[in-house]
Amino acid sequence: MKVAGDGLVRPYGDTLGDGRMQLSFALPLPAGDQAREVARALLQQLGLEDIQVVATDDAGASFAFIVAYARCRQGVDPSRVRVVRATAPDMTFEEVNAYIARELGRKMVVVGAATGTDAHTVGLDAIMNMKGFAGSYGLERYPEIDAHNLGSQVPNETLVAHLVQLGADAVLVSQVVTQKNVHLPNLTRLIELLEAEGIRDRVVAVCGGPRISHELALELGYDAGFGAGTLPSQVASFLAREVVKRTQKTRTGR
Amino acid sequence: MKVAGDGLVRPYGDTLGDGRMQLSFALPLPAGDQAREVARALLQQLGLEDIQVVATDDAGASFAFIVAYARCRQGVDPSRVRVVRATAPDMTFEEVNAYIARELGRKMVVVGAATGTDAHTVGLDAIMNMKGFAGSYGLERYPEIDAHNLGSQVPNETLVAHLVQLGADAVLVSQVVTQKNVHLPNLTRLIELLEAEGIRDRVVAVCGGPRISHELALELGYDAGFGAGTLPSQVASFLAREVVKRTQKTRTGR
Amino acid sequence: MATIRVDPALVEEATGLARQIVLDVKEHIDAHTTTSVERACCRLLDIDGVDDQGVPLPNVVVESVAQAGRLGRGITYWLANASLATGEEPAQLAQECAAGRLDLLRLPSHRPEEVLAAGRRMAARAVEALLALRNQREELAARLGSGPRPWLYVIVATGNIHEDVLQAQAAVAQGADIIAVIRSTGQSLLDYVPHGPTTEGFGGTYATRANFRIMRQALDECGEKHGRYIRLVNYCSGLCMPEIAALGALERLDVMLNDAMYGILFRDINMKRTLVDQFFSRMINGFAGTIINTGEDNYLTTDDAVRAHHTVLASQFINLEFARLSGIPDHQVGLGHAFQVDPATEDAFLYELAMASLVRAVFPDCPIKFMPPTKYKTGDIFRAGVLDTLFNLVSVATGQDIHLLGMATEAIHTPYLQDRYLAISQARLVMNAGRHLFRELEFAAGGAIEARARAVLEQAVQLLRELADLGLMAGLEQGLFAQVRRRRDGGKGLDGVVRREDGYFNPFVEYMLGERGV
Amino acid sequence: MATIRVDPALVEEATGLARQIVLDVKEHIDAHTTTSVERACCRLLDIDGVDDQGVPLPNVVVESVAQAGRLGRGITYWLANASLATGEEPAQLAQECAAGRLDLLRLPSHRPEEVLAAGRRMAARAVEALLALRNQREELAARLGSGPRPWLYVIVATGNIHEDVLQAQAAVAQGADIIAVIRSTGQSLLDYVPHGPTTEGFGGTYATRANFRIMRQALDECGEKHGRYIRLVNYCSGLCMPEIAALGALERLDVMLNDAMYGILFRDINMKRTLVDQFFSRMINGFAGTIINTGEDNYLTTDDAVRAHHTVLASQFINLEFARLSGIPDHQVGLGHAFQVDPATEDAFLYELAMASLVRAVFPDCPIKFMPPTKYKTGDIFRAGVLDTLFNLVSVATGQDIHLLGMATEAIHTPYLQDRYLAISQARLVMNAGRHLFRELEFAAGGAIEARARAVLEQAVQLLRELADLGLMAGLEQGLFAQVRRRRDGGKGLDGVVRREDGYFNPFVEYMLGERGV
Ligand code: B12
Ligand code: B12
Ligand SMILES: Cc1ncc(COP(=O)(O)O)c(C=O)c1O
Ligand SMILES: Cc1ncc(COP(=O)(O)O)c(C=O)c1O
Repeated sequence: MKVAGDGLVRPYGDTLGDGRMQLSFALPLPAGDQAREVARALLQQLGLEDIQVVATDDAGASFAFIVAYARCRQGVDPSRVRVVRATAPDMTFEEVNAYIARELGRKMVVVGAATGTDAHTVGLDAIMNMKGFAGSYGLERYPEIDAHNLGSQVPNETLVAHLVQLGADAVLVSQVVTQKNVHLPNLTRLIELLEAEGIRDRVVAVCGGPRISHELALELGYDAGFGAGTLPSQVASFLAREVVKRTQKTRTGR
Repeated sequence: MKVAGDGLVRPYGDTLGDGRMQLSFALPLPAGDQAREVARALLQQLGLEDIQVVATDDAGASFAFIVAYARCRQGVDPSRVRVVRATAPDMTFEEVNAYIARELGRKMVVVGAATGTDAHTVGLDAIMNMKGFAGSYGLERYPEIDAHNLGSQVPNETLVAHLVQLGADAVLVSQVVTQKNVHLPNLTRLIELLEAEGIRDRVVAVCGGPRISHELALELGYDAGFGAGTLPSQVASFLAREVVKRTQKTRTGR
Repeated sequence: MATIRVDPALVEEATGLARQIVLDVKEHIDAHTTTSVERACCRLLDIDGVDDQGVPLPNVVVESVAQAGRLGRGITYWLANASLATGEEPAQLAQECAAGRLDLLRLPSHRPEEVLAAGRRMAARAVEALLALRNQREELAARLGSGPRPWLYVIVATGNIHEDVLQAQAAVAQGADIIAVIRSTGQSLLDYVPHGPTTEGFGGTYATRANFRIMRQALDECGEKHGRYIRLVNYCSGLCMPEIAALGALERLDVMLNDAMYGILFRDINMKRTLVDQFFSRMINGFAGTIINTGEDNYLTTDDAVRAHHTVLASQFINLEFARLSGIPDHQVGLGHAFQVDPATEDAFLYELAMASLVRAVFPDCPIKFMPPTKYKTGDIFRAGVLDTLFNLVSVATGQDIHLLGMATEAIHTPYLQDRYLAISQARLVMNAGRHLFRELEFAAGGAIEARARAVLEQAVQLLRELADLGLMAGLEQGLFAQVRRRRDGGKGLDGVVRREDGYFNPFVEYMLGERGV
Repeated sequence: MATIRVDPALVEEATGLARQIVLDVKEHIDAHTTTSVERACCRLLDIDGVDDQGVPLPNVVVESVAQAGRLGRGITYWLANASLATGEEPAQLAQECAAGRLDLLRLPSHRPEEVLAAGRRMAARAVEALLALRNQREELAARLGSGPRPWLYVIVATGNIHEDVLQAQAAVAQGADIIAVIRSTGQSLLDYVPHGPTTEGFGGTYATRANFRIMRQALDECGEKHGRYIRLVNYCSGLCMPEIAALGALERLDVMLNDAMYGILFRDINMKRTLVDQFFSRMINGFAGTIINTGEDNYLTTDDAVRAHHTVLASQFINLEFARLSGIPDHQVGLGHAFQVDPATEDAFLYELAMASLVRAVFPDCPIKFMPPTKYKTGDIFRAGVLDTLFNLVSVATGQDIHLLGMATEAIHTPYLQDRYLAISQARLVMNAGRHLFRELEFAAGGAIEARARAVLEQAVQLLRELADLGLMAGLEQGLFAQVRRRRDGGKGLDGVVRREDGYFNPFVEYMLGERGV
């Protein structure tokens, strides 16, 4: 890792610490000198320096499209940045199956769904289907996991009914549409229902999607959150460890 | 012009005042969770909100390439932004020639060059050659202008000698290469030589190039600066007015 | 010409098989109507507005008759009879029903011939209104011109129709030819059409008559200002398919998403309901001069394009035959496909050229709708721009007609104004630079591109053979399309399917299909 | 194949005319040497380092003999004689000269045959060293492989060789095959080669032997790590053309910008000086196995591409004949051209396909160097990305060999690390997606693309006819290339041209050109 003299990490253009950044945005002003200077003033307010407005295009209906380059003086001490990660190092396909067989002694029941009005199934399928994602097998492919994919637009109530009926160890919730934060109340609602049903402790609750972070998941009351590019093996490893921990705790009361 | 309630102009994503901006930069950190969180922290330091780091790509040699979207709360009051413009409204090709013939009574002598080590001629040619630029004729095409294009890599000293020998009314300096600010001392040097030669007041000094602004030109002691996309007609109008003003001042001593 | 050499015998066989598949379900279509078909008739008969609980009057009228088990006679019959009995027009009749002051079934029934004649008179007025709107479009398009093909198709989806108008105006100023207002998430599943202008929506703006009118008017002003006729698109897929088709026709919408199978496959709407609805909705669109668009792009979001191109072609043959059954001329059948081969595949660009050229060659008279890469885009908006440039080039190189612009921010958010500005200006640049490429390019005889096209056509014929044997409904039950299995009586909306009574009366079919009438 | 149908008779005529044009100046070349040719001999004879004023020893040695008016005998003669007289090797002799303790001309002159024999022995050692380096490259390239063509060529230009190394390593990790260290602004005009590693430069890094070595070593390590031989490029254009060619050969550089006319046209270097220098520098590059690159892309920056394409083709014919005169095999002659048609021109993409296919077809054995769009790029980096994607596609579709990557920030700054990352990853994506396009695409017989290619070839032949009539020097005086007029005795460096004495001795020509010797 290359940090400037003061130990802070800055953006890198073509020399260490030069802080070079590219920005673009539209302004509700006709393209021209004024739009260019308003863009410059805006970037100055962000504390940026050596600002070059390199494009002030006419984007139609008296809007200007701005492209700019600038230097960002600020730096970040990487050691003081909290990186919240969901999983310990992943176990392989074989290790997960061996771990479940050894520690749980029975199949791990996992139920997944895209809930509320969300009709996006490709993401959850990538985690649960046989084929999996980017060469990593989906949960259905794990002999020690009993995976149930309920598909899309599943109301929270229906999902909870399935969890009870199937005696689920874990629930996977996919939320892809995040416009107007439609996903937040929907995700929170499920946790409330699990608590009302008295099975919150018994079921490991995980949510995921391109705009879901582990931090957001924890805030919403989930045990973990997985974002874009997640591999099924990462999810399988986390679930196996979490479910085993839960069952041991209930068994030994610790 | 559409401004939010508080009269400030903000970037526009898909609703007035939503402040949406796109950023991209490289970080000297390997692509991964830490690079993503450092990028987020950096943007937070700029006062940006609702930060979405949408790409953390491996750019090779343990560099990460970041693309992000964020909301910029700051806004700018357009009326308080100083827009420095070089020219009053332009005169047409015919008006310039008529103005010079009427007010100056002789041809206006204009000498241009790309000075120092700068070998870029296309920009100055666009202003001075017959063909001109984007449909606007170059200065050579104006019957009332006697234009001399000295080409590129012309030392300041040689340029000044020509100005004296040709009795120039105006000098046009093109600077395109701006790496390591090589153009700043070179541009300033010409002004010093004009003063040393005692012809600074007699000669209207104009500089131009893709990264030259009117403000920078004034700072360096020029009478005007022209940036990317300049039309020859804008330059011809400015020169005609300035030269006439100068000759009247010298004539009437005012 | 970049027209690919295609075996005419295979095309003929595929067309025949598709025709047979469609005719197999014709019997089911002719034997049924649905709540949404009848609501569409209400719309055409000028029934609009909502009751005091906000329930649209077409729903009130149709529900009342459906609950009494008499919808099989056709709502137009009851309205015609009521009109004769009360002297009132359908609009007032609906108000009376809503107020509980009138029960269409409790009025004295006039002689059938009188009722049919009155029904035909009422229908004739709606039909003339549609013809007038159709002529108005043709005049406007002739006067203003329509810009070179492929036409640039852009979506707006802010949720607020007034903000949509602003962004649509900006898009037209930037060069867009067609504006699509994306519907709010899940509107497919609503069994009513929301009323009035709307300013709230998730991932889109509700399709309502008022929103249609607001946008159509704004685009007419834009068209005058920028000197070309701007077309407006909406989506009639879902439980209100015929009804939205009717509203679109009444407000002079130009293009309607109207796929015969999309609702079944991607929205789990019952197939019996969908097949009847699509017939009637397409009949209205055909008659109104509206270009329909079909949704084969969806097959390539849930399946790998290299493996699924033949399902797109097979589906296009079927969609075209269903359209012909509803009387739509080929030049109004905007068959859809998409640029969705995984860009990491070697020769991905050759696969795309082969498929786009094949679709162009097989359906020469149809205005083909080519849709952009989506699922392989990431947050790297610069890489997304490369995919869209390759897409733009294939589109102009293979003579496509309707070009849905790709957005660099596809994987991030619904488009910002600058996303559209860049998408439009870049598409215009590429298409101008490749203007006559379609005339100039050819593919090596017996080369890989030709071989790929032939293989896709052969596989499509194979799939159509299977479907013809099984029948469409059984084929859908076995998941032959998009690997999605749908049960015959499963999904939403079966309750809205009603067996036609012997005296079923729907004058719109007679007028709109004319002698081609079913 | 996207090979365009080209009239072989026209190609033959053009080649003949170019041959004649080159042979017309051969007499001038054979009658002269230059200070830089002789400095190159010093370099090959292992004279390196600088004196206490920092003047490079080759300059000290050559200046001393030139001022005495005896350079026409060839510096190798004087060094050989001095070696016989003192028993010292050229390197020491130079030190002595620099210290003022030795004057090469004041030593007893040995019998000519002895001097020539000694000179040949000294030269033989340098020639063997070059052959060893050439074999080393061939072994490395065979063992590591070179990646599929077109090779991705990337420039670094930070001014600091150590920072250049870091960015070059990143570029190789991203997928670059060829690294070019751009020279500092105006180095063409230096009549000496700066010494040692350099960390300051304007818009580029000084070309020095130490910088060559540092980067070559770094790229060898990269090559091992990433499993492909990485080629290193520099620029010998300018007043030190043969000398930098020699230094490049000694440090195993793989590609050298070495155009026969670039210095004259774009750096106003005297034509008599340039013609002699280019002959000797190309002889060294040819012998060392170095691929030369020619700079026809420059014609399209100062002139409109649609009007100037034929001047590019004519210049390529001439550059190839000059290269053949210097003994360079065709597969080492990297003829250059560029993607520079104004993108606002209708069918700009067709003009580009026509020109790229024409160059490919006319010079089948040459590794064609295709350069990116630059002058029509603006600050809109997204639009620039579109131009580069079209450029990348034409490159793979027409079978180009060396592909200089376009940068989205071309109009803004010298490339940042992320600019290169995006350029390389995007070029790899497009070229993989279009891998076999060259084999698959064809152009309509008699179509616009074919007609355009034929017109460009015919205009090129016409220009070559005029040049053959006028002679190259007169042609340059009349501004037949890049609309730039150059006087025969104008420009920089004429003072360095020296008439050869009868006894002119230069063993390198004998060794390197072998029996083809001039
Ligand atoms: C395919 C697609 C569709 C298809 C979906 C088909 C299907 N059966 O899934 C169709 C066409 C139906 C569709 C419809 C709509 N879509 Co859509 N669609 C997409 C598209 C192009 C690809 C999504 C995808 O498949 N990604 C590939 C998968 C593998 O990635 P992923 O979803 O991120 O999943 C990975 C991780 O997130 C994670 N993960 C995901 N879920 C979970 C769950 C758990 C538990 C775990 C552990 C991990 C995990 O693992 C996966 C593998 O790594 C995206 C754009 C894009 N390129 O992303 C838009 C997009 C998601 N859609 C969008 C929108 C707005 C819509 C519509 C609302 C449009 C409309 N108004 O009609 C409708 C909504 C329908 C509905 N009711 O939800 C927007 C969302 C914007 C936002 N920020 O909210 C996007 C981003 C497009 C855009 N730019 O506008 N869409
Ligand atoms: C063509 C070109 C060249 C050609 C020049 C040929 C020639 N005879 O001009 C060649 C190949 C020789 C060249 C060489 C180099 N170039 Co160069 N070149 C360019 C390129 C591609 C186009 C410039 C151009 O012609 N623009 C078109 C004209 C019309 O626009 P313009 O210059 O902005 O001029 C307009 C306005 O600025 C204004 N204007 C300009 N001058 C003046 C003067 C006056 C008085 C007025 C009123 C107005 C005015 O009016 C014009 C019309 O509107 C640019 C990249 C780009 N796309 O901009 C790089 C670029 C300018 N070059 C660059 C570099 C680094 C170099 C080299 C140093 C590379 C090297 N190390 O060898 C050398 C330098 C040579 C030297 N000694 O100067 C960089 C500069 C970076 C920087 N910020 O400093 C650029 C931006 C490329 C890059 N991204 O690296 N280059
Ligand atoms: C034919 C068709 N109808 C409708 C839609 C989308 O509408 P909804 O999300 O409301 O189903 C699509 C896909 O975007 C489609 O392809
Ligand atoms: C053949 C050739 N030599 C050299 C150069 C650049 O080197 P310089 O700027 O030092 O002349 C170029 C252009 O970039 C070129 O095309």
